[in-house]
Amino acid sequence: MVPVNYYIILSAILFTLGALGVLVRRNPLIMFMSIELMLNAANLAMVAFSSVNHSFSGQIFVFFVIAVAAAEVAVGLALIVQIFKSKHTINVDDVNSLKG
Amino acid sequence: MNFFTEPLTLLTFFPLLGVLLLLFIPGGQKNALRWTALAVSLITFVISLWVFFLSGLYDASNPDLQLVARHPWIQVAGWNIEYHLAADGLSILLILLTTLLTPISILSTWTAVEERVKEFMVFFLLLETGMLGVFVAQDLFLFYIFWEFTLVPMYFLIGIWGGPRRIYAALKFFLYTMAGSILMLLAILWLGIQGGTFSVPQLIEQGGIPANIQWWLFIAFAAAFAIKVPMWPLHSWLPDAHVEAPTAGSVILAGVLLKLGTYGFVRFNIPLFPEATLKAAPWIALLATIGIIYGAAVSYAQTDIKKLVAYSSVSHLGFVMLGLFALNPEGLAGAILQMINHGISTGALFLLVGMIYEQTHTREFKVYGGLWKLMPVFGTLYLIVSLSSMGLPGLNGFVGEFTILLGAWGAGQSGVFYWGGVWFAAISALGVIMAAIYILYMFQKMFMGPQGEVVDEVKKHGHSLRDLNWREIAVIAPLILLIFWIGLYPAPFFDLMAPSVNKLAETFSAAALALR
Amino acid sequence: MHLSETISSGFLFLAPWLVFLPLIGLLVNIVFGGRMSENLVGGIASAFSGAAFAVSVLLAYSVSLAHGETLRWTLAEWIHIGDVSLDWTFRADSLSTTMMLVVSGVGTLIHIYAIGYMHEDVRFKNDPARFRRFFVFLNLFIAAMMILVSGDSYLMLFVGWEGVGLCSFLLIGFWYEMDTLARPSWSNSKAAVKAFVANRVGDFGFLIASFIMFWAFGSFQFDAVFAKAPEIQTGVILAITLFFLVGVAGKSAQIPLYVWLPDAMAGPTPVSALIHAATMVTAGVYLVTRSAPLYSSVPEAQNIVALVGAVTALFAATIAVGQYDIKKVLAYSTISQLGFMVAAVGMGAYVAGMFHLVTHAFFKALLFLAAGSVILGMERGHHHLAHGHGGHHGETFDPGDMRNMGGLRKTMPVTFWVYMIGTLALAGIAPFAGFWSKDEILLDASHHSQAVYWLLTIAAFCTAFYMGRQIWMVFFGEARHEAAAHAEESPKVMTVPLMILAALSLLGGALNLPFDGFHNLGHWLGHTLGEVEALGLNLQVAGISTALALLAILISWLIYGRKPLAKNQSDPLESFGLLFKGMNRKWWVDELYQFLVITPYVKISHFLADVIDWRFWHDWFHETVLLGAYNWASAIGLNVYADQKGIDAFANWLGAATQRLSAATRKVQNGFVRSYALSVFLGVVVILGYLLLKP
Amino acid sequence: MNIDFILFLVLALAAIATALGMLLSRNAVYSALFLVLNFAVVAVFYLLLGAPFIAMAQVTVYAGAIMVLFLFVIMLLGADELAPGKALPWQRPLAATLAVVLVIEAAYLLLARGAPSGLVTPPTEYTNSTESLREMALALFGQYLLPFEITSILLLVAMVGAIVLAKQEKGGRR
Repeated sequence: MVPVNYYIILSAILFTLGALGVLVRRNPLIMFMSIELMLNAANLAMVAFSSVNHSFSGQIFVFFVIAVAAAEVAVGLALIVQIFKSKHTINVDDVNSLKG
Repeated sequence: MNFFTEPLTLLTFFPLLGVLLLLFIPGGQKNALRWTALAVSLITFVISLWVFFLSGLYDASNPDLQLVARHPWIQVAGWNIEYHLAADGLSILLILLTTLLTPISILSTWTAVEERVKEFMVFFLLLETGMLGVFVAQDLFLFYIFWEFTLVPMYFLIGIWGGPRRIYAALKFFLYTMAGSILMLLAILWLGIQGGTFSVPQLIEQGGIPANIQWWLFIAFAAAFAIKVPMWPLHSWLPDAHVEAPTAGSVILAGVLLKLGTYGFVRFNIPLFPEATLKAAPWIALLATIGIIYGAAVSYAQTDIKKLVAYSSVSHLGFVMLGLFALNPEGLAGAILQMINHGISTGALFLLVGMIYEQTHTREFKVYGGLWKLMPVFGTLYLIVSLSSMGLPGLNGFVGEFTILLGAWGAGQSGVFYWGGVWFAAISALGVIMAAIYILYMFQKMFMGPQGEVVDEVKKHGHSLRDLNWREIAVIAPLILLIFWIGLYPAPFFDLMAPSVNKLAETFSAAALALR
Repeated sequence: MHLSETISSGFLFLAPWLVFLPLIGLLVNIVFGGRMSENLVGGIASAFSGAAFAVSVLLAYSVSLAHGETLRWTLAEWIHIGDVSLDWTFRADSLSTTMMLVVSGVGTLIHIYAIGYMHEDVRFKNDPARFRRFFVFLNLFIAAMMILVSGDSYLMLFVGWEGVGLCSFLLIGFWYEMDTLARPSWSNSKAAVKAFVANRVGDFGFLIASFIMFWAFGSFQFDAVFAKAPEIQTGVILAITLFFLVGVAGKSAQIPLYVWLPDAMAGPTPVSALIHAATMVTAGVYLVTRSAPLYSSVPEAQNIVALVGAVTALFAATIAVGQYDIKKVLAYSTISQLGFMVAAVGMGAYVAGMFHLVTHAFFKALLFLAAGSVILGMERGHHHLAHGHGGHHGETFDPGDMRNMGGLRKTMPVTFWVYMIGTLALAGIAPFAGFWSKDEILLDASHHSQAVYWLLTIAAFCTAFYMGRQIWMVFFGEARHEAAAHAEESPKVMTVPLMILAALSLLGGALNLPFDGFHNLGHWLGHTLGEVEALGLNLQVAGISTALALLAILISWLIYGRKPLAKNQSDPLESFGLLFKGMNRKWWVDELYQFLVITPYVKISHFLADVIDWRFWHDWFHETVLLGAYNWASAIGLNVYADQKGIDAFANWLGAATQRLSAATRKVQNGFVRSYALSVFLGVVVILGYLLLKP
Repeated sequence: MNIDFILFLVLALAAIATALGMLLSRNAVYSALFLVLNFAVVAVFYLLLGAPFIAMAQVTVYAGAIMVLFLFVIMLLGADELAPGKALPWQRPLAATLAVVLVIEAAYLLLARGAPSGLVTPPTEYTNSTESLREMALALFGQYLLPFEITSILLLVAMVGAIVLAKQEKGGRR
């Protein structure tokens, strides 16, 4: 029997790692993965709460988050492909002007 | 939202639905865009007819504001801004004019606008919502938002699809109107904060604004409206805007946008500031009279057809202003009818000018001549519209001008024009002669006389001048019909506005007596 | 009694059809006319005009059955707002039915005549397609004229008043792309515009009068106004009547607004006959007669009206003497005769005025139509020549110039005889119609005012002289142009209406003979205008006028008849020098108006438009002052802070401040996604920290 | 120190380690693979917490579908390694500091301020029974029907959007 706090701390650590990934990496694909990691961290916390509170709401929320993540990845990757097509690089530091 | 109890909301924002629909149509499919825009504007027109006539929700014999939609909107820091729509006899005809002229203008762009059709239609429908909003808003703040909102689409309509000096014209139009509006905004804020409400009917009921403050508020509102009308001498933006605007833009500009100014006077200035109105009446009448004579004289000296019509608007709207500030039922009703008439006649003139311009690509009189022989239908329709514009009895212009002048003469005798008297009406009646001069001059130079060089010029490009086609006749036919209808049997139109007009005039007959 | 009332109201419902019938005719011609033959088009137009005549007869019959009661028929509301209540109400009384009969009767004859005339006219001018348009306009005119005479209020009268003005414009400008000699020119269209504008000046007077009337009487309806007239100050009524006079001067071509009528001869001849002689121009006379209760209550106004009429009568008659164009002579003659009528109604001799209006409609229509026949005869002769000799087209030939004519009595006998009848009627020789009506006017004038009487009598003398001159020049002597020698008589469709009109000109005097028991018209109009004492025949007045007329014809014979003008011989009257020149050049009135009114108006409007509105207001004030001040202010502002000059004002003044502000903040907006994300992250950390540290 | 806790500790360390691996790998392919591992570990957590459905969804959707998509794109663009850049030199230390602060904050929040307490005790009826799935389905299609439908629309929109973005433009409009 593990206290729920431990799960929360784990979730926070994972979240911070994800955020760090977004901040320090220049490869948009990895930034994207980091975002996924952040979502996962949040999911973990929610499932833990769901378990403590004996409610399905948390799980269902996670389910929605997974669906949204899937949608987000589909669009985001398509964007990256487009950016690569027009700029021939995906380094986010080179994508710093609004003009296409 | 129940559209049966708040149909004005549906009416006002229906064109926005059209905008949404247009966004889903690719820009390349021009005809689909045109048909969609036309269908939406036609449905809007049908809705307006339904709201006022078929639904039985509107009672024309009731002088008060009806079809009220009123909800709290922005209520912070003691500001009481509401979403408040309603209509009465002062606005109903203008609403119908707007919903009628929009589909007509859209239909007129069928071949005239080939570039960026999607954007054009989107702006047009946005403009319609803005104009309708101005006519139905009963909350000063909401009114101001719609008022400014109409500027944006019109700015782009002139600035993108206009003539060679379109940027200059669009900017001038925008800055001029903005400059006036800022004063109005200050006055609106003063009224709303002092009165505790922005609701116009409530403010009118409260009354009690000290006379000296009324005067300043009156001037602030009048600044915005007079520029829009435009009253002499603030008309300088109008010829530029008209000459550069595309045909449909000119039609809406002359047909509806200028009426926003005159409508503003009758909806806000006159009922909100009755004492200032009485004080200002002869001064406004003076400016109106100068505008009538000046506009007519300047029109005659123009060499560009559109410019001539633009200056004639200055003259015609002078009549409207004169009628409004006569403050008796004849003058007010005549002025409101004349707003409609001017929308119909001048709108139709701009449409016809646009049709010939599409073929000849010039608007200079000197190259025209003898067109009646080549284009008999066009010539005849042009003649009817011109005659309506110069106020031939039996056509719409006469009914409006006559009642206005009659009202102004009465105002001169009853003392509303406490100086100047009947001279305003008498001198303005000279405008009737001068209108005949410039209108007939225009008609003569275009349609009579020997064949102009434009005919050969067009032939050089491998075309020949053709008479109107069915689409063009369909564009102009409803307006011609209205010209005769209002001229011969204006009773339905007067009946629609009479209760509200009488109510407004009554407050003034009492006030005038109290003052003197 | 009951029966007659039933019948009269039974016919009254037809009153609106006076207007509808011609309108239906014109609609039929517009819609189907393109596929119909010319005769059918003309026939339909004539038939509907004739139907209007039939309705007029029935209405007149109804009025007589009702013993001259005024009958009204309201069709619909018109303007109801405030105190104004105007309806489309038709009125049948003895005065209006008289006008209806004249308008539709003469109008129908002219329609028929026009079938023949326009058939040839459109071919001489190479545009047969325009035939239909003529009859459309003609029917429109009948409709408008019917509104004018049958309206029950001043405003409805005004609708017709302007409507006929429009038709006049359309028909004067019928050949809008040429001049009267069919050369490409602006002159016909200018004449049309001139007519409309001059009429509008008159309408201005009418409008002002109606405003005063409404606020004084509270109504536009004839009977309501007349009933209230005794209560109103005479000053107000004087103003009303004088402003109406302005309208009359415009419509009935009196001094000072008569100048449009001679130019109106640019229209086809049937138009000159119908509109500019018989019907429309008499509308002013009708207006004054209709307003009899008003005019009768202010003698000052009556004097002015009478004087205007009399002066116009003489003035125009002198000009007619000096004209060479057959239609111009008749045009000035019309102005002169209208002067007679206006003088008559001004003196309160309404019956005499209306009587002259009726007879004048007969004989002046006859003269114009006959002149049209002459002109067409000349055209035919010229056409014949051109084809015979292979191309005469180089020279411009004026078929209306009397100096080209001569000896036409042999080639155009019918035309000659009807023209003679018309001339004698106009000159006032007994027993032709004109004698009786003119004599009645002169008799009234002799009672009323010596000045008016002598002006009119001299005008009558001139009338006889210029008509004699015309007859001798046109029909007698030898042909002075080959076209005249080869002139041909007109077809039946034209000559039959001429003969009918000739008969009317001969017998029309019977309407109101100055003998007891024969004052038919006087009694008839008395129902509306009030019974007046009928004057008998005054032998002195009649004798003087007849003697003068005969003398004038004798003089004209001495000058033009005894020794006819030879080819290229100048007019013997030219020996009068400046006097004749003045007559010929219309006393330079057109030039005077050009100098006094038109040129200043054009100059002022150009000055206002180009200098004041555009260069001063639009360019100088807006571009130089407003924009310049703005630029200057922004330049000053920049000098202080950034020492920059000459950069676009708007961007700088507003932009400079913004720029400095943004320069500081732009480093944040570096475009690197990661740094944006970092700031979000920073925000999260800070907010969380705040929440934690919050007490 | 019971067995559950030891299990948790091991798995937690594994999760952190794989996350760090994802973060620190130079090669994007490795990153992706580390992330897959991380997802798998989290899935085990879900199972421990009595959420078998979510665990399965995690494995199939996240670790399966999404990550395969990532790998596709990485291969497609050949963007597995990027040249080191020198922009924003201050970014990395600052980010790390902030991360540490965030973790400290979170820990403080949980430990010092006495945030949610209680033990994660998956009830027996939840684990490995079809009841759990049934209950969840009822909730999903009952109480949460509208969000569910909206999610489906969202997916549709994303699909359309992805197609539009990736579509080859013909004729080159603008």
